[in-house]
Amino acid sequence: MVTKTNSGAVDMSCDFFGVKLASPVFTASGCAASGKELSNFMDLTSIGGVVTKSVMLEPRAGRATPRMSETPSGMLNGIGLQGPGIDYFLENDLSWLSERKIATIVSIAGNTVEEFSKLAYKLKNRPEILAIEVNISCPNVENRNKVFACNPVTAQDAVKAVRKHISNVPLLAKLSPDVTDIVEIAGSVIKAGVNGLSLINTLLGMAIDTNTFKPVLSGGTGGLSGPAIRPVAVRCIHQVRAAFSEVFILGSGGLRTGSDGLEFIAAGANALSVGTAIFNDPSAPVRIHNEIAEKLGNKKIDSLASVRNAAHD
Amino acid sequence: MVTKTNSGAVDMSCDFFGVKLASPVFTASGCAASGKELSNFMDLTSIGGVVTKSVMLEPRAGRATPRMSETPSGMLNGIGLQGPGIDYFLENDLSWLSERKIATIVSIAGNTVEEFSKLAYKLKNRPEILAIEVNISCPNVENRNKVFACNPVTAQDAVKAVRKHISNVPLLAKLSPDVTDIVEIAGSVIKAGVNGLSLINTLLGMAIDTNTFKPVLSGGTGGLSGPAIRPVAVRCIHQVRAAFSEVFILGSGGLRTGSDGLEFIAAGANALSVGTAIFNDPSAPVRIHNEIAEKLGNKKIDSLASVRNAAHD
Amino acid sequence: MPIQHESSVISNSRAGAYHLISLTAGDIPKSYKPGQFVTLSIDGLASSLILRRSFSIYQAQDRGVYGGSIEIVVAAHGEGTKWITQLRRNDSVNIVGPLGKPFPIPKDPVSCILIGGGYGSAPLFRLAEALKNRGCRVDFILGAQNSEKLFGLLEARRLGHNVVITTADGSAGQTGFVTDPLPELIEKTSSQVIYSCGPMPMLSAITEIAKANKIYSFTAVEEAMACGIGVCMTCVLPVIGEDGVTRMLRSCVDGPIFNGEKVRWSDVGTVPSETFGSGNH
Amino acid sequence: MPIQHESSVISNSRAGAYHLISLTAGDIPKSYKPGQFVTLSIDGLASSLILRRSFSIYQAQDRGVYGGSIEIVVAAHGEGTKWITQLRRNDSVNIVGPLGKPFPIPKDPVSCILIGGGYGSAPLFRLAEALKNRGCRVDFILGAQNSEKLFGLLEARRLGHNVVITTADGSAGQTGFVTDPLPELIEKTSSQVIYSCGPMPMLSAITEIAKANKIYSFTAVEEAMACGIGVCMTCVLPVIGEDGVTRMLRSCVDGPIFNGEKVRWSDVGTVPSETFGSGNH
Ligand SMILES: Cc1cc2nc3c(=O)[nH]c(=O)nc-3n(C[C@H](O)[C@H](O)[C@H](O)COP(=O)(O)OP(=O)(O)OC[C@H]3O[C@@H](n4cnc5c(N)ncnc54)[C@H](O)[C@@H]3O)c2cc1C
Ligand SMILES: Cc1cc2nc3c(=O)[nH]c(=O)nc-3n(C[C@H](O)[C@H](O)[C@H](O)COP(=O)(O)OP(=O)(O)OC[C@H]3O[C@@H](n4cnc5c(N)ncnc54)[C@H](O)[C@@H]3O)c2cc1C
Ligand SMILES: Cc1cc2nc3c(=O)[nH]c(=O)nc-3n(C[C@H](O)[C@H](O)[C@H](O)COP(=O)(O)O)c2cc1C
Ligand SMILES: Cc1cc2nc3c(=O)[nH]c(=O)nc-3n(C[C@H](O)[C@H](O)[C@H](O)COP(=O)(O)O)c2cc1C
Ligand code: FES
Ligand code: FES
Repeated sequence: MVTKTNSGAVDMSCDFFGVKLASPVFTASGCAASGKELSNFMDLTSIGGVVTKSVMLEPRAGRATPRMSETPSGMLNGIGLQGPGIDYFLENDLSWLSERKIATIVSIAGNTVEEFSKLAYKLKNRPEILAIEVNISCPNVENRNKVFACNPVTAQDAVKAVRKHISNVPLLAKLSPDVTDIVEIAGSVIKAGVNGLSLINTLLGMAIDTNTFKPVLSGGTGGLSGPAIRPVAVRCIHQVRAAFSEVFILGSGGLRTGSDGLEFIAAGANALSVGTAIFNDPSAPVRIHNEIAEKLGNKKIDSLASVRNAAHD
Repeated sequence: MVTKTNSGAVDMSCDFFGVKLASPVFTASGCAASGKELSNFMDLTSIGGVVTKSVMLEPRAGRATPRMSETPSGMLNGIGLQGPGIDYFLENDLSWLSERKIATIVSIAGNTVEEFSKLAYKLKNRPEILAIEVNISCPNVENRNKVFACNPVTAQDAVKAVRKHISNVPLLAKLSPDVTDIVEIAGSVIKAGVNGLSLINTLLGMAIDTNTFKPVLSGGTGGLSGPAIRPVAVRCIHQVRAAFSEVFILGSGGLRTGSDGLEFIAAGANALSVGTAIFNDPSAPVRIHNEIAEKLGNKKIDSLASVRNAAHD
Repeated sequence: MPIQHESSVISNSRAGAYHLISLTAGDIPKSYKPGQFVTLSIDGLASSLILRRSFSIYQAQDRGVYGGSIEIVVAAHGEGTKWITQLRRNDSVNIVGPLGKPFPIPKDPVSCILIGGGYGSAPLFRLAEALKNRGCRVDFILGAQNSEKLFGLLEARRLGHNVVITTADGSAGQTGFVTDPLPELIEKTSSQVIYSCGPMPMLSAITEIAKANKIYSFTAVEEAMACGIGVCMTCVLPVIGEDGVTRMLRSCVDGPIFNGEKVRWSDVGTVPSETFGSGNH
Repeated sequence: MPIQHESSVISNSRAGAYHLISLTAGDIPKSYKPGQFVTLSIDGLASSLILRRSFSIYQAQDRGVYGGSIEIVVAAHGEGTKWITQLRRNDSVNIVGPLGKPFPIPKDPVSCILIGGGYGSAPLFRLAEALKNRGCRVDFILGAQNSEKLFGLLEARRLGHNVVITTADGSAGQTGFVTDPLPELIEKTSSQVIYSCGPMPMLSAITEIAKANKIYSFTAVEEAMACGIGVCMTCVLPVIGEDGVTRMLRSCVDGPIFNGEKVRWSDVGTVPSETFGSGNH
């Protein structure tokens, strides 16, 4: 049976740029495809919504297998952004989501600034989109494949290219934790006009097969996710919130339980997105929502909002 | 009873700047104090040796408690470099180690470049020291408490200050993974004259107590260690080895099993240091040595050296 | 439609090199079809293994003393399966299923050969029943490294017209591989369809033989999976579509059963240059 | 000298709110003295809990059917102790001990009061035996939240001259805290030493009363520990040394037993400004 969220007496609502969502919990990009498969396990209209798999301009085959390696309390992935391309996505996936009134944040990824611009153009005047997440934690082919988000200038360029076309929909920039100073990167994309930040994407990692002594993943390195990285995510959210008291933060990174969710909210997150935990428990987003509501209820705290930023003083 | 390493038929020796060590496995700084306590559990002369807790110029009380928080497959620590200061260390701890012929890498940490220089001066002409590990992954009070290792210039300054006084003993610089480009930092300290690198120190993280909604650690943030960070360590070692084919690398970060050790060696490590795993298993360094030897023996590989850099091609 | 169920262990017994584990399964058996699989999560929060483990459904019963129940056959491989094989009666474990596409059943009562390598025989017995209900003749080839690793011999004998056994070390049946007796058996039985489950190289070799004999080969592949439900894209392999275009398909939802002829066996582990989305199609 | 031992569970039974767990312990009991503790590791590689858990040694037997063995009293608190309380006979668990400094035993046969809060009574019974061998009179105060959380009542009655019980909810003995009956008991017994184990605030309050009566207070503290063997520096608290200087001492090797008078209870969780190494001493 399909699980639903239950907030009990607690006000779990999330103010998403003026839209009042019943829950702060979203699925994380790349961990929920476009929602269809997960709808077998939970009512996606009862959670905050779905952040779709980062879509690119063209169809993309992704990397060769192995694409995955399990690590202690985490996993490495090197999917290589396999996907059908933006046109197919809009016609099929987005319409499937909007028909069902599932709040949708569309994640986009480009190989170049130009591609980000073209992707944004395709998303103009789409009232069914709740927000756009700009995944700048991907390689920039024009800059020695260095990740956009690892440099304040390239990060800004990618975001500006999107903002140029998108005026009436909130923009979130998704940042990489693999930087010396995430506050600097956050500042640069905020200047470039994003309305919010998604913190954090995966950490760059590697696993080596000790039978062959070669890297496990076909691409060599991969993105580390799961509970293992939670302390890094909490730290990044806390640092960025301390520097920017107003910016909207969609927190992700190792979120597995309601207690984890409360750590993120207290650190400064406005909303949450659940990734790897879905692989462990396909109904995790609903469970996490319910665990948060229950924990707050037990503490006689009547709204989640009252916990936000509590770790700052 | 005190455990000893057993290499079976495999040549597990490690060429440490011309010194032939019977084992590549060291204890990691801050996870073995100065060896005394661990000598209850293993014969420290049978492993590579001990990397002592980073010592500072003056005695240091460290941070208030809580100093520790367990995290999924890892832990956060904020000890604050509690220690007796260099003079006491040399008189008591170092002599205890040298009397027992335990190979010793002395780790030093300074608040300023000047302190690094003074520490180095105190370590001049100490033939009993195998090497000096310069822990530049600590806050630089002269530069807004930014970590020395997070900036190529400050990293270089700290290392130069030590090199100035130390000509006849190998220098290792211990780097932080919390940087955008660890290869750049590695290059800068190599230019500054270090003979090797210790990769990696802890990742900056945070945990929040969901009863009080305040950070668990008295210092707010802390260093994330343990198996959770292993994929990041393997990636850093692999990246640095790919860029510098000759530099000596002492690998650490989540090392728990012999198989983990082989990942590090194949990625490019010359030697290994075991930290958090010691808290889980006080005889871990010996166990890890033996597991590596057994795994190689089963594969009919006759020397560990032949596996080094195997993940590069 | 897949269901997530908090299951409890009914029994765990040894079967040669494997463990036969019976689990309460709620409504999972109701929609189960032969060839589908389930995933189990490993322990709770104290576990460092966050990914679920996949197992073919060997038996499924939609009502009984325990309500719905299933049986799986587990080989202790690494940490996860080690944990699973140590489960004891009444331990609880979270299961998701039935997952994946089932074996297609022919419309006509044609003869079929079912080939299992090691625990790969697990999903074939319920398939055999379905085929026999369709009036098909069923023959088995069961192969393994050694006799310990053969699973389901008696059941194969009960369900199959003939049962050929092969082991690599000769400890049971004829020495060799499942592909050795296959050509002759195809001829003898004039079978129209081969169903197989086991290691990739076995599936590939079987498919070659099927092609040579111009008959169908349906294979159950085993790719490493992170989610098992189609959302992560880790379990892909190159498969040729109706339109002749190669795509990287998810073995958890588009499979695990594939028409062997459509799988590009020699290219598994690569992205063939003309694959859809590779930039060269 | 501490020893690492691959132990197996002899038995695990309930005792009120706690689990009484008996473990093979090799030579650990040989050097054990009352007040020392052991650490257990949680599960194997599949575990995400990498730090060992600490437990006072309740009983230690240096020879028996199982060779050396120990008993610990475990309260299910979080994931780790939950795992420990679910251990079954013959399960194996890695233990390290005996750890820490024991309770000091007076040279003369003076009267002593032993105070345990909740499972804090666990280390006091072997201490009572040692004291009685020294000819000391022993009185007990056992306190807890409720009667379920009292441990060792019968044994206290067997070993103690008097046993006073207090519970916060009045479900057993007198309603209140262990400190309520203490002053009167000190007077009545003209005790010279108080030994206590339990929550920090209790140890602090007891020490205040001891001071007021000019008698000794030896306390067993409970600080979060990462290593338990003195190498990590996580378990420190501010303690005044012979030389009058405050130092951050490790409760795992310099403790867990401290002279209560020397512990700066109100400063626990801080680094007092004049502490050695704080830059201000
Ligand atoms: C559709 C399907 C059906 C299967 N049916 C059975 C069955 O009936 N009986 C049985 O014993 N085994 C079966 N397997 C294989 C089983 O899932 C793996 O042996 C198991 O996941 C290994 O986990 P581990 O922790 O023991 O090994 P580890 O090597 O520690 O696992 C590490 C990671 O790699 C993955 N992995 C490792 N080996 C395999 C593999 N062979 N296939 C897929 N993932 C793997 C694991 O899922 C985990 O994510 C099946 C696999 C699939 C995909
Ligand atoms: C010297 C000493 C003796 C002890 N004796 C006993 C005993 O006899 N019986 C008993 O039931 N408990 C005893 N404890 C407390 C016991 O160690 C903790 O309850 C246990 O570590 C909690 O682990 P957890 O995983 O259940 O809780 P979690 O909260 O999940 O543990 C998370 C982390 O915090 C640490 N931690 C949490 N609570 C405590 C605590 N109260 N003390 C120390 N570390 C803690 C854990 O070790 C772990 O590293 C003793 C502790 C110490 C230091
Ligand atoms: C298999 C997989 C695929 C992912 N794909 C994407 C993606 O396409 N775009 C993106 O922005 N993040 C992607 N991520 C990152 C997640 O959205 C999330 O930010 C990260 O995994 C940390 O959260 P988690 O620990 O909850 O998974 C992916 C993560 C995983 C595990
Ligand atoms: C409690 C603790 C204290 C540490 N103290 C130091 C230190 O003083 N100097 C240093 O260079 N690294 C220190 N480290 C980092 C370790 O040496 C090691 O680099 C890091 O923990 C990663 O390895 P691990 O996962 O094996 O622990 C400390 C780590 C821990 C857990
Ligand atoms: S395993 Fe996730 S898509 Fe197949
Ligand atoms: S717990 Fe590590 S020093 Fe005490």
